Amino acid sequence: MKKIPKAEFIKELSKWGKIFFRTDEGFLENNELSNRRLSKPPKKFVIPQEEIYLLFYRPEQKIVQKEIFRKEEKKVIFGLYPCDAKSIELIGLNFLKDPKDPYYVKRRESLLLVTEACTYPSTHCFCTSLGDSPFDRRGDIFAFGMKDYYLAEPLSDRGREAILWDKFANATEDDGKLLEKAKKEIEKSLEQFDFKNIHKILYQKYKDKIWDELAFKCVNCGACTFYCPTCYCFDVQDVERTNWGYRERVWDSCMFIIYSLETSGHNPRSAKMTRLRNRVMHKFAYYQTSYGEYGCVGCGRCIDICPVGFDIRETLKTLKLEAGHD
Amino acid sequence: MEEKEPKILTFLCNWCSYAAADLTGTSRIQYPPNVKVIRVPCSGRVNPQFLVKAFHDGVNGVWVSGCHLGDCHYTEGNYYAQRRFLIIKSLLEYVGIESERIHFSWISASEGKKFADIATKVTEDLKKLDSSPVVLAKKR
Amino acid sequence: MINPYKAEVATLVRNNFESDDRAIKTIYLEFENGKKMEYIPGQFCELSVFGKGEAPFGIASSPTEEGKVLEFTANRAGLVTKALHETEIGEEIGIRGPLGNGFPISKFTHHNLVIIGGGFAFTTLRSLLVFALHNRSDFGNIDVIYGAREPGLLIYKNEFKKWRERGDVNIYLTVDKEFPGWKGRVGFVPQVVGEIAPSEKDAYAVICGPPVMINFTLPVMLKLGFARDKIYTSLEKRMKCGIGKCGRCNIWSKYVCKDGPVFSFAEIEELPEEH
Amino acid sequence: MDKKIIELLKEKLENGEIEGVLGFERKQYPEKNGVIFVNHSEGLKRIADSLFNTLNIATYLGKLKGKKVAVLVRGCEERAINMLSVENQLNREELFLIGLPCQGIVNIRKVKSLYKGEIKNIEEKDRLIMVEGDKGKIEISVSKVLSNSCLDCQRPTSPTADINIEGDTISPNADFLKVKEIESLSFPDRWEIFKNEFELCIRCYSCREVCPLCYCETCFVDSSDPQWVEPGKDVSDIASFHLIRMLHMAGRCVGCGACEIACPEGIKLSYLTSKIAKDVKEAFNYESGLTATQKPALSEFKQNDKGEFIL
Amino acid sequence: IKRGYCSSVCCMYSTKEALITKEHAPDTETSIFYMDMRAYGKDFDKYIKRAESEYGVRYVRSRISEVEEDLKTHNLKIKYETDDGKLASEEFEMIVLSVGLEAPKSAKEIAEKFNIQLNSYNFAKTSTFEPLQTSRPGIFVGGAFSGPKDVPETVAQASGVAAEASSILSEVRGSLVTEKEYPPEIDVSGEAPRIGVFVCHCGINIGGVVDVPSIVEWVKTLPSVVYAEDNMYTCSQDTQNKIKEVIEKYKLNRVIVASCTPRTHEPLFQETIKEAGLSRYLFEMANIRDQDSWVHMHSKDLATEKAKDLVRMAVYKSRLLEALKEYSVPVNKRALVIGGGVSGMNAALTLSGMGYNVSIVEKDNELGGNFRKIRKTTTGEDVRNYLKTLINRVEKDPNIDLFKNNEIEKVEGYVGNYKTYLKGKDEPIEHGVMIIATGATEYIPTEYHYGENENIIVQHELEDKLENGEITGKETVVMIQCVGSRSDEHPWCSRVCCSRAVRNATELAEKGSQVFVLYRDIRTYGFREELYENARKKGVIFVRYDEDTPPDVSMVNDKIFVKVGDPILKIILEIEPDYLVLSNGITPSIKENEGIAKLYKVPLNEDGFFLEAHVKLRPVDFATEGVFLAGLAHSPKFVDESIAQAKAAAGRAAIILAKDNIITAGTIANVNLSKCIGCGLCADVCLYSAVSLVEKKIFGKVKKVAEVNPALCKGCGTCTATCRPNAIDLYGFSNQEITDVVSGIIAERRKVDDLNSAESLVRGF
Repeated sequence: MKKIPKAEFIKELSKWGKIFFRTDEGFLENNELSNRRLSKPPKKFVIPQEEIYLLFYRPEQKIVQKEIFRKEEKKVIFGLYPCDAKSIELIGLNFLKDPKDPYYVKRRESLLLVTEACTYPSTHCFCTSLGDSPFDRRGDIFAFGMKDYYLAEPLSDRGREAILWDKFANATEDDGKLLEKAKKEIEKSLEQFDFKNIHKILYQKYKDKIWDELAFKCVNCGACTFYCPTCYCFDVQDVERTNWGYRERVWDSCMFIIYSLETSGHNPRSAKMTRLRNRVMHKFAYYQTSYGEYGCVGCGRCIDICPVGFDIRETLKTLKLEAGHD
Repeated sequence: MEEKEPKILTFLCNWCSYAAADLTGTSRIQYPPNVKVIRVPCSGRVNPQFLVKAFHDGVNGVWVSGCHLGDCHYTEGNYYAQRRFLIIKSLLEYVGIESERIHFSWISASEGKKFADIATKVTEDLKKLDSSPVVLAKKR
Repeated sequence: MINPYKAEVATLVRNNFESDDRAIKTIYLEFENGKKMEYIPGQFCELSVFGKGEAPFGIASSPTEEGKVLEFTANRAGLVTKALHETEIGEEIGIRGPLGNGFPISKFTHHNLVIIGGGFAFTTLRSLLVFALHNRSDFGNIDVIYGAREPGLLIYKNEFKKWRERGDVNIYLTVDKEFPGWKGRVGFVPQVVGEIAPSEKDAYAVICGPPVMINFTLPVMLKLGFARDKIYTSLEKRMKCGIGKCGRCNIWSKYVCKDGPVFSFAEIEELPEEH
Repeated sequence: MDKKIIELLKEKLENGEIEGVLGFERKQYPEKNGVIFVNHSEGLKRIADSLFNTLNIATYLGKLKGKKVAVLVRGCEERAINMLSVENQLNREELFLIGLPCQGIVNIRKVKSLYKGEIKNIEEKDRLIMVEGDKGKIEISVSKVLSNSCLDCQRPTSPTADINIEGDTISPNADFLKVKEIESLSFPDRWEIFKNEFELCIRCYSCREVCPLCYCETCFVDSSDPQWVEPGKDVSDIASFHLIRMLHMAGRCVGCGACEIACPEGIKLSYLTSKIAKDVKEAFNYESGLTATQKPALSEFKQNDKGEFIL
Repeated sequence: IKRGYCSSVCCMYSTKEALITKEHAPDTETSIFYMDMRAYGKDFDKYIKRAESEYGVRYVRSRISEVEEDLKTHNLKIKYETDDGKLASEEFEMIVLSVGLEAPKSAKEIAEKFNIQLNSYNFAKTSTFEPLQTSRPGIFVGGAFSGPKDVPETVAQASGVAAEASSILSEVRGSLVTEKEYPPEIDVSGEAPRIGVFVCHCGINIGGVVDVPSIVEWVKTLPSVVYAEDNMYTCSQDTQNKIKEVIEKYKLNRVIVASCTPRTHEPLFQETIKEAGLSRYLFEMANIRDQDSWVHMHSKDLATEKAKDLVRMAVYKSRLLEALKEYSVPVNKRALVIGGGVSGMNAALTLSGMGYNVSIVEKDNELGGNFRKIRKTTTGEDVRNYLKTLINRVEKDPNIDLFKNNEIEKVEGYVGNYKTYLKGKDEPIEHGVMIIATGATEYIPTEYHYGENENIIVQHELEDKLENGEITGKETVVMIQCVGSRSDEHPWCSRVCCSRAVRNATELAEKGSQVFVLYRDIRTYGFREELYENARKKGVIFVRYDEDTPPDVSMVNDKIFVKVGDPILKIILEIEPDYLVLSNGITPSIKENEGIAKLYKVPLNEDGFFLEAHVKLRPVDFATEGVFLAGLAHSPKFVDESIAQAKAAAGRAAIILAKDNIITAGTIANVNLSKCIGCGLCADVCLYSAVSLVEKKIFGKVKKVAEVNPALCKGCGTCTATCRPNAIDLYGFSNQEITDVVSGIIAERRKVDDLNSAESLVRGF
């Protein structure tokens, strides 16, 4: 752990790439960190909402195809909270398994994630309930903001190579204590629900009638999925012009009826409840089964944004309670 | 490839306005070639969505013409059309599509002259906009 | 890095209607560079008509067939299938594949094979059947039970005739109802399976068809003594990427495109009813 | 909720006249208020009136098809129910409607723009709301944070409820000030406004899903034959979606404003919904949902309809 | 030859001409000089009012004495006597004479050849009760040959005559028909479109302006076009053969002709491709003559460019065309007639004569309707005798079932297959067509103290008195016309009252009574003008009054006093009549009509009479197929006109009954069941009741969805624009087809020259 004067840290990082700071309006270049969790997740840095990835041109009968890769300038994402840094890793679990998704890979390579310890959790945050912490070391570099300094340490090769760490003084023991103290305080301020084994309950409760009640509020809009930092589902569509066209992928949502609608008209998840259940199951059970991690970082954005007052914490709590009674 | 001449998507009902366009021809009345006619059975067939899509796709103007009220081959089609057209015209203008781009008319089968006059007006109105792009048009 | 989303281009060399209502058509594709695709029966490809979109189709040809032609049979239902049907010979089609797991051929080898199909879902079954016939000595008895609503909707009719003439495979064709000119069996597939009662001894079964048919055939098979892990099927789901990324084809934690589409009923029993 | 009403509902629940009651539940963070379906009399106390009940309760009736339900409704909600009845989506006979005196709904976004901190608690009292959080406590007059749609409300009371709870309501003015302001601008200036709004859209379709009258199974936006709206974030496509949706709402929209408040991006959908309300009002002297038989404005006509715009 | 008749059409004709003049040249001042404005037909008075108030046509009631030319200006000067007897003169630039109609020159020759009698004006002689029958059985007459008449009467008579002829020929119906045979239709579904394009020079009509050969070369580069050629005349017979050959040789499955207008030539080319085995719905046309070469003659380049646009649009649409299905629906060969009056009975007898079964539903327990109140026709025929015979014939007719004292409760079905349930009966009447002949009601006056004095009576009461010999010939009688007609509440002319009053006045005058007829316009059109002339000869005094100054009727001790201002004599007449006879009008039976209108989904006009499909050209049809109209339910009229209409309705109905099946058009609405949400808005806007909501099971769920009845759908597409999920669409003009044609318009703009420019478009945003 190094102790680096704020201005110098920024200056050093800017040598790696253009710096984008966490601001109230999102990650911008304007050098002012906001003091709250961003309303929008950072996933667009690895999976933009719209990605045109294939061009085709048909002069006559023969088709010419071309892959499109956008040139990605190097970006330092500065001030990412650990939960958001984790979300990019979680998305990576999907996109980096074989066959690798070259678009994720290229984008991720162009990013230097500088995580800042989260000292301003929002009312709906629940990362600790999932076994995470607002002070988790995630991303390429971890930083903890103090008055004039950052306590910082590299976490990945990219982080290690990004700046000349040796230039800077090591953090003192007191600094470390300060950090630990802050960590404990913040963690304590968060309500603890303990969802650590929720996947077992979910598999057990999958067919329970309780789901109808749990899903009653939900109208199956896609707001939660689009605001979720770990939702990565996409749709692939072609757009046709006179003698050319392109293929693109765009964010999709498992909440939409068309998401799983088959051409025949059959839809395995035609009932609204089944779509909500699949989303909850995917986050808290299937992801766990596939990767050993929950597909949720507890950022609470879905709770913030839900237009109908659906609260995932309540849902999981209810399920836990129900299972306890069984 | 950008063409200079504006293109005007024109819906004509089969029974009155399309016949009027034919009569304009038989009478050899001249008008600008910008109107591109789609024949439809009735102005009531014209879904206002077509207008949104057409502007999105890049046509410069839209003109829909049907039978005079009371003369509709299907009796009432143009009455419904009239309500729809009022709404779509008002809505598109409201978001910033110039009124010069959206026209509606009733032209009977005998009004060849009227057809030519309106075709001319519609084209000239559009040309007044001085090739400014349609705000709703997709750029790729 | 290989871009798994990029399609290769193949040329449509031949096509023919399979059903009398012309809603089912078989298309034959060949790579321009003469490449031969390596695949196993039961796998599928994402075919694309550029500008219309991509859709998954089970490979109907067998890797053992001569030439470099890939065969697909498509029912005209959506945008892409319509465009595929209306592709002229000589035109190009995008192809990504082979995708999915395919049938567990190694398990099947040296066993009897019961192939049960319904409607236009005989495509990958054709692949499997042709594969087995080309490696006839590697398999024991082969029973094929295939049915459709009416005679005009049975696909691969000419081939069935040839297969039957071979004498080393038992072909049972059936239609749902009596039909003028139809002299074969009449009855729904599950019922016919019950009548024929293929033996479970040393046998693997593969069932592909509409969900209703599968739902009614499975109990018949179980009653005949087939173990769930010796009955396979190929699941249909809405797919987009075909490589387990886009998310939509999941059943529980499995992705049909990547972990499937071939599953044994032992595996399916574990999964919920979302298929 | 009013005691007499609770008694009445209890009775109806117990004698089986109704199978349940649909209403809103008040939460600590009132923006999290949600709709609940109560099918036993103890649950009735959960139902509460609040300025933050921003959804249109009619949206939930689709989930209760075939059930005899009592519903607490405001004017716009009941008009939506009437509209759904006209469009064969529900059986009005199965519903027992209790008309609430509507004081409008609050747009939490407006509250947040007045209170910059992290909100921990909100209380409602009379025409004031008290906000408390890490930046202290403030009082805000409801009129300052009223939903835009309520500013253009034509009819706060429910026109055909089975019983009505007496009480003060917001005054219906329907002067469409914002619409008039936009109408007075030049075409490029108008587009500037809407372009900025549309560019915010992430196509989550919250507006559509919370709308009681957007009940199609396959939305036109998902159609490929033809593809009315192309995928992606291009403003032309987003605009097409919202404009066509408005066409579908014209003469049907009840002006509840649920879409605007639901929108996570805060798009001013009321600019559009108020516009179509104003147009049908001015051109056809029409208000949607006044009765359970009145057809949508675009599904009827009068011989003397306005047609000056036609050449 | 003396022309003592009114030509019946000139008043309205000149009004129409004046109105059209105003439309074309709004600054023109048009004046119509007239004596009586004979706007007696349905909605005619409204038309005149519109001409006057909306278009500013000036009406001058006058007698013209002289027209002379101003030698300097060459203007024409009209001298005339005004309404109030003054002489006036006015100058005009043009005078249009409203000349009357006369019998054709060849009338005598025709009459001699066919041995039929003519009347004194050389029109074919007919009678009131057999208005279509000449003096010789087997020879019928329709239209103006039996007297001047307006379009709707002519059209009705024509249909009626056809029905009469058909009755005689009913036994041999269909025996000479040979069906054209076509090769079996080639199924092209699921095939790539292979389009052939034929571009027509039309002599120099197109070729002189549009560069036709360059279009042919260019069109070959468009997707799916496999063949293109140009023709001097694509419509010529040898080109038709060529088209057929090319279809076969190139395996075309779509054909486009770029030439003139589809409105005239589409059927020809459709027939051609049908002969080549292709469905006629696989044809598309590009109108590059009427809407291109003829209207852009001076800009050949632009005309050629536009022709390309039009052809490309056709190609884009053509790719999506499908061989549409035409359905065959069997026809139930029974007719239902609602109303057992003269119209209803005549319609029923005519249908029965043609060999069809008929059911008559009459609400009273007696047949005859309004006619039971009448004793004589205006021309003096005995009504009761006729009615007795008529009723007798109906009651004895084995083909006719009578349901007296019955009302209709419920109707199901559509053309060819109706089920009508009568009140209190479970078994419906099944029928293929129906004729509405529900009649109308006599207006019961509320004005002029009617009902307060036993000597204030209406015309039919006067007729009773005449018949009973209560009239001695010493009475003074005042008749007031237009009672309950042409007023604000009843803005129509009841058509028959003038003639009836004139006839009754004549009879009174012949007895020696002093008769005053107070009128607004005397509308004794046609040969009834003779009655008017005769009445004046017999000393009946006609006094005109204006709408604003109606006669003033007062009573003092049971004595009646009538005051009326005569605009001609400019004096106020005061009369103390023994009888005041009100010429009361005819009003629709609104309640009954509204009921029937709802049951059969047919419209009423704003007055409450039934509204026919087209006032001129389809006078007895409704827009809804299989429902027809006759008699007073349509509008007030004379009995001969009612009879002609009844026979016309029967004739029109028989067209459907003669068919075993109804073949529906392919271009109709259709519903995508998985998209449909059952909101029913499509059904709400369908005038033809072709769309209804039904419950169906879709993917295991029962839901309400829209269903189109192909037999009823006319293909207007109004429903499609109400459908938010685009579940209901129109074959032949589908959403996809239309949006693709739009793509055709802007195709050139959405083209790129190479892959790089495509890439820059994509990367640019």
